[in-house]
Amino acid sequence: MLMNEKLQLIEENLHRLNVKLGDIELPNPVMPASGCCAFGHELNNFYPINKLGAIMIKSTTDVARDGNPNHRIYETSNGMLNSIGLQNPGVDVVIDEHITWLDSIGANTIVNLAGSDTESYVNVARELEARAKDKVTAIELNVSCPNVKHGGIQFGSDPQTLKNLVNEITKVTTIPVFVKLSPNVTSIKEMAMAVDETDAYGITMINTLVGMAIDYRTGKPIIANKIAGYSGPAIKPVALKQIYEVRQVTNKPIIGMGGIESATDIIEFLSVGSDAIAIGTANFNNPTICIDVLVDLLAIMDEMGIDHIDEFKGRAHV
Amino acid sequence: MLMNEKLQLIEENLHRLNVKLGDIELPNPVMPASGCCAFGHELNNFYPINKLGAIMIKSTTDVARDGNPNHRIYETSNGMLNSIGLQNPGVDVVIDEHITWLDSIGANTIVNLAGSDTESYVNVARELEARAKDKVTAIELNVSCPNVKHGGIQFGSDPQTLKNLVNEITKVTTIPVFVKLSPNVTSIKEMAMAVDETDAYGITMINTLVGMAIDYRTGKPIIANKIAGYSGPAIKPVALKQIYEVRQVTNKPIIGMGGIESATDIIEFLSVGSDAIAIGTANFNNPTICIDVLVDLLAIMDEMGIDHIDEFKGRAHV
Amino acid sequence: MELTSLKVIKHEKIAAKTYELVLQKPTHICPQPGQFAMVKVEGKFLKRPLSISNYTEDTVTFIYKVLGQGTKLLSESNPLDIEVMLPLGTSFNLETKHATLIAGGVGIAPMAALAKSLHENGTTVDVHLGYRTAEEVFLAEELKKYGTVTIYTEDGTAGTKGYCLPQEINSNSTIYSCGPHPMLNAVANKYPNKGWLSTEEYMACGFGICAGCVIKLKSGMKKVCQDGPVFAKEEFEC
Amino acid sequence: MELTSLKVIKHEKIAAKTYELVLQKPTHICPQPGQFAMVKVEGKFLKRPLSISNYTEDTVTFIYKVLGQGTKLLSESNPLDIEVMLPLGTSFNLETKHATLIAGGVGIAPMAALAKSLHENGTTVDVHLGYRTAEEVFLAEELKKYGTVTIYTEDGTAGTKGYCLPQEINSNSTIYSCGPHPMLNAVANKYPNKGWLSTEEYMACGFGICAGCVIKLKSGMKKVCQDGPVFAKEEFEC
Ligand SMILES: Cc1cc2nc3c(=O)[nH]c(=O)nc-3n(C[C@H](O)[C@H](O)[C@H](O)COP(=O)(O)OP(=O)(O)OC[C@H]3O[C@@H](n4cnc5c(N)ncnc54)[C@H](O)[C@@H]3O)c2cc1C
Ligand SMILES: Cc1cc2nc3c(=O)[nH]c(=O)nc-3n(C[C@H](O)[C@H](O)[C@H](O)COP(=O)(O)OP(=O)(O)OC[C@H]3O[C@@H](n4cnc5c(N)ncnc54)[C@H](O)[C@@H]3O)c2cc1C
Ligand SMILES: Cc1cc2nc3c(=O)[nH]c(=O)nc-3n(C[C@H](O)[C@H](O)[C@H](O)COP(=O)(O)O)c2cc1C
Ligand SMILES: Cc1cc2nc3c(=O)[nH]c(=O)nc-3n(C[C@H](O)[C@H](O)[C@H](O)COP(=O)(O)O)c2cc1C
Ligand code: FES
Ligand code: FES
Repeated sequence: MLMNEKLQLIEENLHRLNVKLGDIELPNPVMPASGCCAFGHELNNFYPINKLGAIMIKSTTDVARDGNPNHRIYETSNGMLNSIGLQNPGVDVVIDEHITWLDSIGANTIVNLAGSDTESYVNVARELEARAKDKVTAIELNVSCPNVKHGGIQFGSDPQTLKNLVNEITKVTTIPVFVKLSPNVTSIKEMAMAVDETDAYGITMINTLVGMAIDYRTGKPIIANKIAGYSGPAIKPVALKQIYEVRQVTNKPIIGMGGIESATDIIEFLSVGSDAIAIGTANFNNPTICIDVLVDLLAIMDEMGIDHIDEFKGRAHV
Repeated sequence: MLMNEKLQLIEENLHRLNVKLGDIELPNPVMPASGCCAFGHELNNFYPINKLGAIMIKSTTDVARDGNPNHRIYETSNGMLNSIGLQNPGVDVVIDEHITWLDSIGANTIVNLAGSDTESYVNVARELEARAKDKVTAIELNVSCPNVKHGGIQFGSDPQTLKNLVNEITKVTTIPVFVKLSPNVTSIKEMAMAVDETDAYGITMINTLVGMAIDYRTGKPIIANKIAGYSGPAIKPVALKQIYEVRQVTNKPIIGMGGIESATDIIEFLSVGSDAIAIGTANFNNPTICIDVLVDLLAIMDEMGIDHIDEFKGRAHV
Repeated sequence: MELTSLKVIKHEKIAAKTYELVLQKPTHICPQPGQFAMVKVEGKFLKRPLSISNYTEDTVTFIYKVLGQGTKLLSESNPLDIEVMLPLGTSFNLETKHATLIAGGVGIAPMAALAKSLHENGTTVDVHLGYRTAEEVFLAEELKKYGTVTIYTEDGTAGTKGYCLPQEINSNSTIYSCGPHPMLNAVANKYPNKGWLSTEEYMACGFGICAGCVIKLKSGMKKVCQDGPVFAKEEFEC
Repeated sequence: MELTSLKVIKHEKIAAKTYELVLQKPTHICPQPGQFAMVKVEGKFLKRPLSISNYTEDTVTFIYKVLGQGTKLLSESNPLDIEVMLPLGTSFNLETKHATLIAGGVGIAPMAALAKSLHENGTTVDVHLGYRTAEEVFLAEELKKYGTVTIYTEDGTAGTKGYCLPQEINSNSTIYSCGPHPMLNAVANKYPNKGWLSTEEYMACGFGICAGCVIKLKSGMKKVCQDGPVFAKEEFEC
């Protein structure tokens, strides 16, 4: 099936795929996950990214970051490790070069926001509010990026710290804020309940697990940062379980992710309580995965006699 | 290579494979993990299990347990989910029928001990102390079995609770106690430090991650218990990372496990700080895996010019 | 019981969604009717349990239906060798003068070796086979060599319309049944006869070490792979 | 740049641990010397980056060395089709009258298309090839068609003993180099000439979306898959 045929099929079935996250309306539930689509330019060479539900761009910080030394990535059995280290050109460049372009082509942009202290987070939010609020669909607060030394993880691993950070952000921006939960906690429910008590608009989950790879010959870690984020199909069972639990404690919209590779994966994520889904690692092996799974999803819906994807939502809980 | 040839090769190279866990001496570093070898009778049909480093028998509770309804297991990409629910005949039968037999054939037996409250744990330890202390190499305290409703997990997820439990156990038995850590915590280091402050003899890790599988057609969880333990190659990166971190905070012996399938996996686990290793899920696909990896390990040692496995230990930390 | 890689002699479709897989086996491996094997499917983590449908001195035959990903992968592949662990589990007790075989769907597979063996022992054999629809019919012709064969289809496209539950059974006939759980329960409770039922459960190891396949029967928790798959009929009666 | 499944025309060993893989390609895919592809290896999660060693109107050739699990798997398999993403990355700038090619190990692979193209442009080509040992020598004969070829081996079993670093180079010759990082750094700093170096890094996507392949060069952090693999020589000078 040619790409334009795929796009047309999706176009004709948007009434079966459209998603409402509170007041936010998306044409379909699929978006590439942050850090797995850069700022969209590359994927746009394969298909028009304004056809996506949305695009979650790379974590953006107040000032430019070089990120970590290499090796930054490594393969595992059915997944991968990464320790990129939040490399990004800083919020100003992101707005001028990327968000402006994404807006001009009509893409729904979700800006992933990262920092190493509350202030640096707030700076980015302020900047977005001041210069890009009409160009941005939502903010995704990365409180869990596990691969930055002295940073990230602690915000997402203590309920009170998390709550404080979210409150500081929602104070300075009118852009809907989604909090991206880290799976590497004792109780994901506690974290979700903390977010539920804030003005956060919704939740995205899960970020990467944390793992390590060793070169058996030298006995040394392969990733320069030693410890890295673990993603891909291998983490899917963990993602499904945590979204299932979080859905039990909040009614806020959830954008689910973690190892999604296929249309049946999407149905599983909707079943445990996701309202929309994101695809990360799978983009690396197939640049058109986000379009391909929508085509497959429609085929399965026809076969199962499902009119609208909403019929899949939350079935694991009834 | 025939089994008896494999066994002979191992026999001739025990001086390169032998392990000292404090005062506990094992002929080699490989043992089948708890719940993945029942009580040893089945594996003993494939090879003499007294040739193993040791055998970690199924979790034992004070009274017999039926365990969970089915489905109890399901496949994932490169791993599996299980929710057996600590099915076991109770400590008395375990001693009379299994430990006694294991002792009679000269196997090094590590008894995995489980319970739902401190008392039920202590009862098993008392019983073992009273009736089997000379027949048991060590106790493995399962404080983390994530697949038993209202039980298991909380002991291993709070440092103080964990410490209290361990102290109660070490009070009533002279058998060396290994504490089996759960990976499903915010800080594995905190848990290891808590154990380090007790009279526990050592640490075994990791127990299963927690995951879920959904039937996309019905949208319902496939495992009867809904939530299940996640094991196999998919969890290896997490195990390596957590053992690496725990080795930084304790000098107690560590028996490492989590997705081990090959001799190179064993070398990786030794490199991050394990003193011996256990193989769980891989026994299901290959009943002789514990012997096969020893043969492969010797071949790699020859190729690398390694005299003794101790040379692999802790290389990731230097 | 051993884990070994066997040469594929034949692998072909024999009915709708249904495939026959014949492997060459060493003569020292001697299965009994009702036993099963764990069959490796390349690309899948766990092996798949499949009944040994039939066997000769140097072959073993499986008949499988495409149900999910693993059986689909297997049906689409043409491996030269397949890793299998076999023979596993309990077998049917053959001591009886008169046998009534009641099998449905893929539960029909093990009836081949069973009917043959009973027939060789001089037992009178009546076979009742249930299918969803006509194009899924398999083994029916071959089984006529060993006794009477009655076919049932849910949609009536072949034989008697309805479920595979004969009206009455010779009171001193021994029942041998294999099929989905609801069918086994129906068989267990509809007829007073003694008999042997073969059941299914998800399996990780197939030889007793994981406790994944345990089901609750009258006499307690049983491992389908080790205490079963063939159990005495009473175990299912309520 | 596209992801496509190409027919395998040839897949054979051409030197110790070294294999040649020739795929049939549609004519609309037009690689340039120095570009690479991401090659799928069945059973491995990520694709493997391999330089396009050579190409014709309707074929593309890779030469790979067995290094780890993926290349081992590939060398042991005989697929009919292979999924590849290509062409990827930057190519060598061919504008020069005199070219000195310095390549080591698998870095020699892309020299085939490069030498050919330079030769066709009327450029004078001197090729210096470094191998570990004689039995790993490949492409040397073919490259003689395009210019002078000097061989180096670390153990002296063929050509000059030692590393592949020519004593001196014609001052107005452009350097083209591909090989391990240490070699590139040596080349970058030993000769004053301008030139183009092709480098390596672990890759997940191969087309710029993961930032996994980024290395620090003089002008900053660069994606090897997108800003490279071919960079201007100054970028490596210190
Ligand atoms: C003792 C025994 C004998 C069997 N004999 C036959 C036979 O002769 N012919 C035949 O076609 N089928 C037989 N089955 C059923 C067969 O094992 C399943 O159809 C098969 O495992 C489905 O695998 P899948 O990958 O296609 O399905 P998936 O749903 O993709 O499999 C996912 C997981 O669930 C397990 N699973 C799914 N359904 C079943 C099931 N019904 N029983 C056991 N495990 C299941 C799979 O083994 C796998 O581990 C038998 C099962 C058992 C326990
Ligand atoms: C742009 C580019 C062009 C290349 N061209 C060639 C070529 O023409 N011929 C050739 O033989 N090799 C080439 N390489 C190197 C080749 O990619 C590696 O040898 C190969 O990926 C090793 O895979 P493996 O599975 O055998 O090793 P493993 O160590 O098992 O691989 C594990 C992971 O590490 C990655 N990896 C390991 N070593 C390297 C490496 N040196 N470079 C990049 N990734 C690595 C693998 O891709 C994989 O993701 C090239 C690399 C790059 C970046
Ligand atoms: C290479 C790579 C880079 C990533 N970078 C980010 C990031 O910058 N910010 C973030 O919040 N998540 C980041 N992630 C996490 C993904 O957005 C996603 O949450 C995770 O990978 C799970 O989804 P997946 O299994 O589909 O990849 C990154 C993941 C990968 C693989
Ligand atoms: C089927 C199954 C049953 C298990 N039962 C137990 C148990 O009873 N007690 C326990 O401490 N761990 C149990 N485990 C966990 C294993 O001992 C081991 O810690 C874990 O599976 C990781 O190792 P692996 O990836 O090699 O299987 C079980 C694992 C599996 C797969
Ligand atoms: S399948 Fe493992 S015990 Fe039955
Ligand atoms: S490999 Fe993904 S950006 Fe280069």
